[in-house]
Amino acid sequence: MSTQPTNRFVDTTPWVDTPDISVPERSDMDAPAWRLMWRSFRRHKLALICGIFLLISYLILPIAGFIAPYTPNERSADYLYAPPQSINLWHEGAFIGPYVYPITAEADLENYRWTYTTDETTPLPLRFFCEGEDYKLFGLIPSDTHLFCAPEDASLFLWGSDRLGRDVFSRILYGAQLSLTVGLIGITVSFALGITFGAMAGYFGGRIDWFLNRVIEILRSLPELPLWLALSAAVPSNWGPVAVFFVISIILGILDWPGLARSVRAKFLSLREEEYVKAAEMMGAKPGRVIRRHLLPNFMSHLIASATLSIPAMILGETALSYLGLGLRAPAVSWGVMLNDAQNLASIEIYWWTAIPMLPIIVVVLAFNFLGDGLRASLDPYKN
Amino acid sequence: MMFLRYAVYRFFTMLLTLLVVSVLIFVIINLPPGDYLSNQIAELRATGQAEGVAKAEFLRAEYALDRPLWEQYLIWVGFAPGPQGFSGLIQGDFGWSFEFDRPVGEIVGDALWLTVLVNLAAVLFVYAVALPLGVIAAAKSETWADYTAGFVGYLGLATPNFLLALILFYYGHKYFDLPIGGLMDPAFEGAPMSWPKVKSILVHMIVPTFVIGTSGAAAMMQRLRANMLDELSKPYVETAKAKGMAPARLLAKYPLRMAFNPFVADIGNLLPAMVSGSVLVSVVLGLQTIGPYLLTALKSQDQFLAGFVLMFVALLTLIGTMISDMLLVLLDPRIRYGGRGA
Amino acid sequence: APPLQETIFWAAEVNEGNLPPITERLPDAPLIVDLEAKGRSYGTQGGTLRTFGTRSKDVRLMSAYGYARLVGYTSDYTLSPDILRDVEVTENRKFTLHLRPGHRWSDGAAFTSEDFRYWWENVAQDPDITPSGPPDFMFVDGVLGTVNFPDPHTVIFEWPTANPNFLPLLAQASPPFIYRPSHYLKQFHQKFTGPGALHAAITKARVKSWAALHNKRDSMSKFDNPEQPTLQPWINATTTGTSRQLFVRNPYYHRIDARGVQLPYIDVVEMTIATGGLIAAKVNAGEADLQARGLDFPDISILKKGEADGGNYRTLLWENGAASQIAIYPNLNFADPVWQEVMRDVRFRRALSHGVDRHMINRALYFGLAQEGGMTALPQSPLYDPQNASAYANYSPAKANALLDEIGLTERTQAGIRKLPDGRPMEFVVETAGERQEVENALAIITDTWRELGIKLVMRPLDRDILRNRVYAGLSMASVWFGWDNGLPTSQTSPMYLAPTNQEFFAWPMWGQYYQSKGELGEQPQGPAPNELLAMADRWNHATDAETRTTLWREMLKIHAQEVYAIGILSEAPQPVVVSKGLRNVPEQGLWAYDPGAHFGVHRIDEFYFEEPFQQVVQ
Amino acid sequence: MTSLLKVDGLTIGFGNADPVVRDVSFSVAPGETLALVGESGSGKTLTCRSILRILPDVARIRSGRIIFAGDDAPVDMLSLSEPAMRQIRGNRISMIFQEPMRSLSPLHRLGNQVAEVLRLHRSMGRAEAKRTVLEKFERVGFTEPERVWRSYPFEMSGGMRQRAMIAMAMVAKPDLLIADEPTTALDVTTQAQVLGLIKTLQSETGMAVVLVTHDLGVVANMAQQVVVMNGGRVMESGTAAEVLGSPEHGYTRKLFAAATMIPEVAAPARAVAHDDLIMNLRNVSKTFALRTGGWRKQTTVTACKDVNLQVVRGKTLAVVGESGSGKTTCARMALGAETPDPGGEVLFYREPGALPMPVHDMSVSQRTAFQRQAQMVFQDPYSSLSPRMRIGAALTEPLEIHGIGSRADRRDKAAEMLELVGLNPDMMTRYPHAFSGGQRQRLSIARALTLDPKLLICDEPTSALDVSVQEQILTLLEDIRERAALSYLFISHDLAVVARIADEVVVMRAGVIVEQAPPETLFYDPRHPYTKALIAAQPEPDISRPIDLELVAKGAGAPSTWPEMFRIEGGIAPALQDVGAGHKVRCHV
Ligand SMILES: Nc1ncnc2c1ncn2[C@@H]1O[C@H](COP(=O)(O)OP(=O)(O)OP(=O)(O)O)[C@@H](O)[C@H]1O
Ligand SMILES: Nc1ncnc2c1ncn2[C@@H]1O[C@H](COP(=O)(O)OP(=O)(O)OP(=O)(O)O)[C@@H](O)[C@H]1O
Ligand SMILES: [Mg+2]
Ligand SMILES: [Mg+2]
Repeated sequence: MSTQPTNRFVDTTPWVDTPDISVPERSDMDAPAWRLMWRSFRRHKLALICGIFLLISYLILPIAGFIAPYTPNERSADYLYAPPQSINLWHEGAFIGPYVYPITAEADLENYRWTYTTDETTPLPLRFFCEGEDYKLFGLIPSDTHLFCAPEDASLFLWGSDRLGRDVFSRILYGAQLSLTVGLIGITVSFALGITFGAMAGYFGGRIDWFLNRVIEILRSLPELPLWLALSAAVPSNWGPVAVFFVISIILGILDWPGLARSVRAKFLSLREEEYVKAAEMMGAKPGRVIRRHLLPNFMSHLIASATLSIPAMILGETALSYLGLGLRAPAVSWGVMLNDAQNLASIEIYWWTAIPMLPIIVVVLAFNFLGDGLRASLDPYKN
Repeated sequence: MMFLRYAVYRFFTMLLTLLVVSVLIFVIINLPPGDYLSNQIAELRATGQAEGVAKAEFLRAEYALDRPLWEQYLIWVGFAPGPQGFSGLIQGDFGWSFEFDRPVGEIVGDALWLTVLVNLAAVLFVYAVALPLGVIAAAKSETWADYTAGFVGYLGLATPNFLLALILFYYGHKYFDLPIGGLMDPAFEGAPMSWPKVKSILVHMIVPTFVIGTSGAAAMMQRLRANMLDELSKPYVETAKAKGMAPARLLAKYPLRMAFNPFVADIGNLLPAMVSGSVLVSVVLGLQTIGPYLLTALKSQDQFLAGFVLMFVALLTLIGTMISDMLLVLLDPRIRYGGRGA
Repeated sequence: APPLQETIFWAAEVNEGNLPPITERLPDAPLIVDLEAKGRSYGTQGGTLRTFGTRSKDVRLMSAYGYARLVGYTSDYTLSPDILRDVEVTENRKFTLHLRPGHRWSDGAAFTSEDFRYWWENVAQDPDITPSGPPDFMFVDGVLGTVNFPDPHTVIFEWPTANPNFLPLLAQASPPFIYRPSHYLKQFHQKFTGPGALHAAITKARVKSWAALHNKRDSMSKFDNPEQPTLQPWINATTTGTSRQLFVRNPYYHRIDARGVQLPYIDVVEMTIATGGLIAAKVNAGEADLQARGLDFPDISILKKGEADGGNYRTLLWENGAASQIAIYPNLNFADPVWQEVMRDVRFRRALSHGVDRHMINRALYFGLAQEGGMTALPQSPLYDPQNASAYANYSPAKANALLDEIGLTERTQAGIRKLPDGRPMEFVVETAGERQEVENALAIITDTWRELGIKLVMRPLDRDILRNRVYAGLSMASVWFGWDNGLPTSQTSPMYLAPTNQEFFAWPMWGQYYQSKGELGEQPQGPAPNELLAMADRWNHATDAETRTTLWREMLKIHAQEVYAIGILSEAPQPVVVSKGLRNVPEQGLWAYDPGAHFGVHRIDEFYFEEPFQQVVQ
Repeated sequence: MTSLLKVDGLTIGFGNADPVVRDVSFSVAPGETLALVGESGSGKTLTCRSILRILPDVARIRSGRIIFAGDDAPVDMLSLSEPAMRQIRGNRISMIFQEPMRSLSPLHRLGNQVAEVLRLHRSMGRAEAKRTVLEKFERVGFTEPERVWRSYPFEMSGGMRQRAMIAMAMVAKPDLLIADEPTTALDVTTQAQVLGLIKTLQSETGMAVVLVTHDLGVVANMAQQVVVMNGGRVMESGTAAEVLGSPEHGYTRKLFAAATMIPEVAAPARAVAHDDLIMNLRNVSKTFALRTGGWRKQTTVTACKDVNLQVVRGKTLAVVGESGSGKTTCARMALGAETPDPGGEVLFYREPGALPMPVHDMSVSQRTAFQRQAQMVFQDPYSSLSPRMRIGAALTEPLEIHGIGSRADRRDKAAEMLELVGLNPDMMTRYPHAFSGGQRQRLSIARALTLDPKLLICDEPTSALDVSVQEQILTLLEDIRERAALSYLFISHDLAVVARIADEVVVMRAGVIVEQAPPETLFYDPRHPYTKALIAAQPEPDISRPIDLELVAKGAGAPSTWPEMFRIEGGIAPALQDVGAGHKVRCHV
């Protein structure tokens, strides 16, 4: 290095005139898109945790019966509205493994409630891999082994019991089977339709746009309420609640797409004027490809957020419908059904644990949210 | 000029659509077998009340319910003369409610503006809450502000409306002396507008606005956040930054406007969606909006009442879409509604 | 008679001369209530009673709550004259009604036999107002009764044969009003008013004919026309369309207490229409002074909690007067022939009844406070027979299974569900109005126990109106409703509701229609028992002596118990009645029933009073 | 002289990778111009951006200081608080971004965006701001400032957007102007005008300028100080006279050696035979309707009028001309991205002697075939790359669309193309925004070449490249032309480049062709006043032969002031006359 007078500076490190094109890292170049995405997704710890949590949640669904100590409609007549019981490990300073204290109910006819007294002198250890009520593993294999059960002659209500003495915890586990699955179909239908039609309207514009827009307008102007009323009278009586709900969630999906379609359309109307869309078209890309590879990725954030937002709607959609006699109902168990039962003052003020199903809903919804956000962030080119 | 032409064109399209919608609504209402009066007649016959039957038959003729469906439709809309000459929707005669035994116009009069009021309040609430929070959540993404906003939003979303209302009513009454249910103190009903009445309405609207608005607010906030995040790293934002703009102003002027595109597309539907979405909420919260009327009317096949309310919501929807289509062009000058390559 | 005291509420009006003084307002012989004799206390006038209704039509409840009837039930359910000074009954077929001279409508016009005549001649027999002719109750065995008006204070109803239903009818919660304020209604009657004036009124009311106008203005039972004079203790003082209705005391009301204070004690009743779901919350917040409507057993705990938290009310627990709190009605007119056949088999219904664990339901839903048993008369009724209540009502899956096997429903699906004769699995669909959580809970329990019988219960909540229509049309297989409204029959109560005479009994809607429409609609009842019920009801109508009637009643109840048309689960569930702490004379124990009883009617709200009415008003 | 800005030991890196800017130091004094020249991708833009602290999110300044002599005391820009920073940005230091098309908000009118600076920092009223801005617009060469004020960026040509950007940066009269390749999209006369404006401002307000440019001619004409960068490091720096006069570093020498110049031509060339055409634009015109807000009357702009262009198979037709004269529009019409007004026609000949195919009226299969054979390098490479598509995917996309090769083949081809244009194949997993301006331009070229087209339309393909890389690319293009008989429609402002590559040159002005000839002919004997002005305005990389900016900036002046023979009056232009040997001039005879 030499600095000459008048600020002259000339770099003195040896300089070779070779274009700096080093040997490419083949592995990186060959990595398929999903691997690259996964790599950047991995960096979002919260999203990763949420993803794993959700994965586990879904994996648990088929074996919910095994994990739940009770079956969903198993009633314990002696324990109505039992408050949550805690599982302890140490009794009087000594470790004796997980155990509960027995509780006994008493009708308090002064206040018209069940009051429970806990016998803190006799710890009753939980049983593991024990026999209980029958259930079906994976919905197929009959079994009666539960991961853990209440001690003999005692109860085990981790999150309390409801009006009929059913275990809230077990019901939440079983409820997840419906709440986390059936509604997804509706979302899928609505997203598929919304994106397809919205993309068509937005990308092609002109007459297709005009036509699809009229369809959207008309669909949206048409009232849903009479439809539900008609449906609630028309559904064959002997259809199971799940079947009804299944159909409804599909109908919901079919009715729900216009909103998304309009957003997609509006965004595409603007995006299609972008230069890179022109460029792709001039390379001969067909509309389907332009939409999939160029337009949709630029609207992905919105779509992911929308999908996340439909999760609570999917879980709770039935609560509104149950006012019209269309929601899920006993003996089917879902979180919505449980919350429906909790929609009274007593559940808020006295038997607060019957409103616990809100908890898993919020947790799941937040998990989906963070997962979605992680996904969004890992698709964000500027963050890579 | 182009815009004006487009507006005019769009308005006529809307009228056309409205016509189609009116046909469909009429068909849907008449889809369940029977109508209010024939149900009533059957019921009266069954219970041996011949006196009512005559009265009901009289009403049937009076309201042309004995004519073929298409004729009924024309009369209802006002394209064809009914027994009393032209008196349909376009002539401003909304028909008669059999269930309430009063003219439809009279029944929905108050309810209509209360409906619009409540839902407008909810829409304002949505915007007032979602807009700043969404922008902040994006600008400060992955900080506690973002997480808190998201959490609160999802809390509102994940609570069933009625449960939320009940909780708010109960504790709102207990700790803040908020009224339970209704949209104004019953003492003010039918009373002329006065300051105490306005105050009463405002106080009563707190919980409903919140209940109806929360889900919308959360949804909008999260979507806005996502769209904003997409825009924040775009070069034009850097340019604006290089100009030395303050962050708030910068966000509002540039990326927000870009991110707003999907919302403008749906802006028109916000109000009608809330109106029809809040029907059940209104019923359970005891709001004096058209919601409860609609439900009753539909259940009892009180067709003129149901038809009018549904047409009203449809009109809101159509006007909304029209406005949103026009706003879209104003928002993004690049947008042309023409076809490919045209 | 005690010296009369001027009503404070109206004192100013009286002083200004707008209203005559109390002495001129009361009938010559007012009805004097000896409260002490009734075990109640004397009160002071004043105060506003706040209560809630659940639908806008509930205004009509005020005519039930007020319960001023020509003859009415006393609190022990015997009939006694009320508006009437006296009734003479001759051979159960001639009824001489004696009015109280000097009795006035709430607008001060005299209440005389003219008002009966107006009803009989210008309403009941006017072809425009009642095109179908005089109402059914005026016919006995097809013969129309006669009505005479010998003097202004006497009206005579007469039939050739006995009409035992006549007086109980007048005492109903919603009675046929056989008198009308003629001076008021005449202005809407074409016979009395010129076409010009009438036409103006018609257009103003936006109706199409004078008869429609008359019908609209004449709302004795709807109670929604503030202009129409009434005899009830409170007058409607608000126009329709608002959710808060005010009712102010009737200055001409005919009852006074033994101290000369005109009843009702309470000046104003304020009924607010609120949605059912919010009433518990509102009551809990202390917004009602007297409330039972819209409250249900599950609300008790929260009400009690509110009370313990310093709420200014007490929660009384009355008994429900319906024959059954929850009853399942297998629809014998169900459109599916196979099912119909099965359900018409009494053994099937008995099996279903045996398959219900009533004790469990009682304990789970009612703290064991309700009475378990089938649907029959309640213990307070003289016709109560414990055997009827317990018939086929004990939980016995063994018996039930035996009965089902006996029918021949022995084949089962893999899941252990019995098959119908045509091979379909027995999925027993029970439709509910979806309004009461107890019903759903009870059905959840029944689902479990019926599964042991090999019957799969499918519950289907619908809307109340939809449910009704489906039942009437024979589309629903079975439904859940309350039991008979009247769980407290006496031998004088008409047993018509036990016979297939009404579609509202969800077990035989079509047979009921058949009777109601005189054979035009529905189906003729089939099988010996239903027809026997019809015959017995008919015999009761013609019986004159109490003994025959009692026997008939017992017989009919027995048939019901044996045939198990409705599977009653339990009865007499506690009904919460919330009473403001300052409100007096509300019975601690009572029966909550609409008919007979008119809810609070028989308990006479006009005798309730506020301990400190003025404090209450300020609050 | 105290320095206004002092950059000291600046090192910038992305993530954990090696730094891309290493130990860069320089300083600028008020009123002085410092030219930053160097290899494409050597970190010039990053250095500039770091001064204003608007680096990409993922970029980290690892070390160094940037001292700006504030009003009272010098401040360290890297540790300044945000509010204080805002007071400097746009106010005391402003920046012209390298890619003006992306850097303007697409939803706001230009007037609004430019005037905003004044309203922010000069707290000017609406009317005054507008007046100032319109005046500035005129200074940067807009003939219709009012129209520009109302226009949206997408309605402007590349050069016009760049000029708007320049106006935006200068309107507030900052103390320091950072100009990142401010004149790449401008024709030489307009460039002279802009450079003149900068100089004027410098002498008026003592504004200092950091000028990033590839054009050594511009450096020679503008700079007092020169910094040469390569591979993220400063190779050489010093006064312009020293560096230009006696380059010491190897890289600097190489760079200067690669500088192209308009050759001295001795004799006109022969006419190019127009018998085997590949593309023929016949009488195409294009009129755009402008977005007018609200109720105002519709206005239209004629981008080009009655243009005839013939591209001979295997030859290069170059188009030069004034910024905004309709070059891009013509190119886009040629490929069907824009429809010409009725009356015009674009024909494509697949093979010698084949029937012409009308580009705007093709069947689906014809279109696919056409799109495979005709490719375009867009003027604005950044916008033409999907921001959410990795470069690997973007490069393989054309092959994928036409179903060529297996996945691996395509990837190999993409890697090969990258190497050809001098980029590292391991950049394939990057997104477009993570490249430098010149790199993106090369990506665009690489993408266009992947399909081995027959016709390539290049819209200023080398404007963002330093001379040595430009040299490399031009060689590549020539190679391919030779090898694969590729034909070019080549739009450029750089007459030297045109002189080198073109077989025939078309000069456009105000939407019409004013002169057309083989390059030698044109440079030997320019007839049209505008052509003459252009040639005169070409700066030379020789500090001893500065051009008179003021004079050349006048260009040929307004068409109405041209000699009688060429005058365009009332929108009526004379016809294009053949003056012999394939030399056409628009003039009256
Ligand atoms: N976001 C980013 N992520 C990773 N690398 C980047 C990013 N942005 C720029 N680079 C790299 O940093 C280097 C310097 O870029 P810079 O834009 O400063 O170059 P430049 O000197 O301005 O080149 P040009 O003349 O081509 O514009 C380039 O090699 C580029 O690939
Ligand atoms: N979409 C459009 N809408 C309206 N006007 C347009 C549009 N595109 C281009 N123009 C106008 O057409 C004229 C020619 O633009 P064009 O882009 O062809 O110029 P150019 O010769 O490529 O200029 P440059 O060298 O600056 O890129 C300009 O005046 C421009 O404002
Ligand atoms: Mg650069
Ligand atoms: Mg251009």
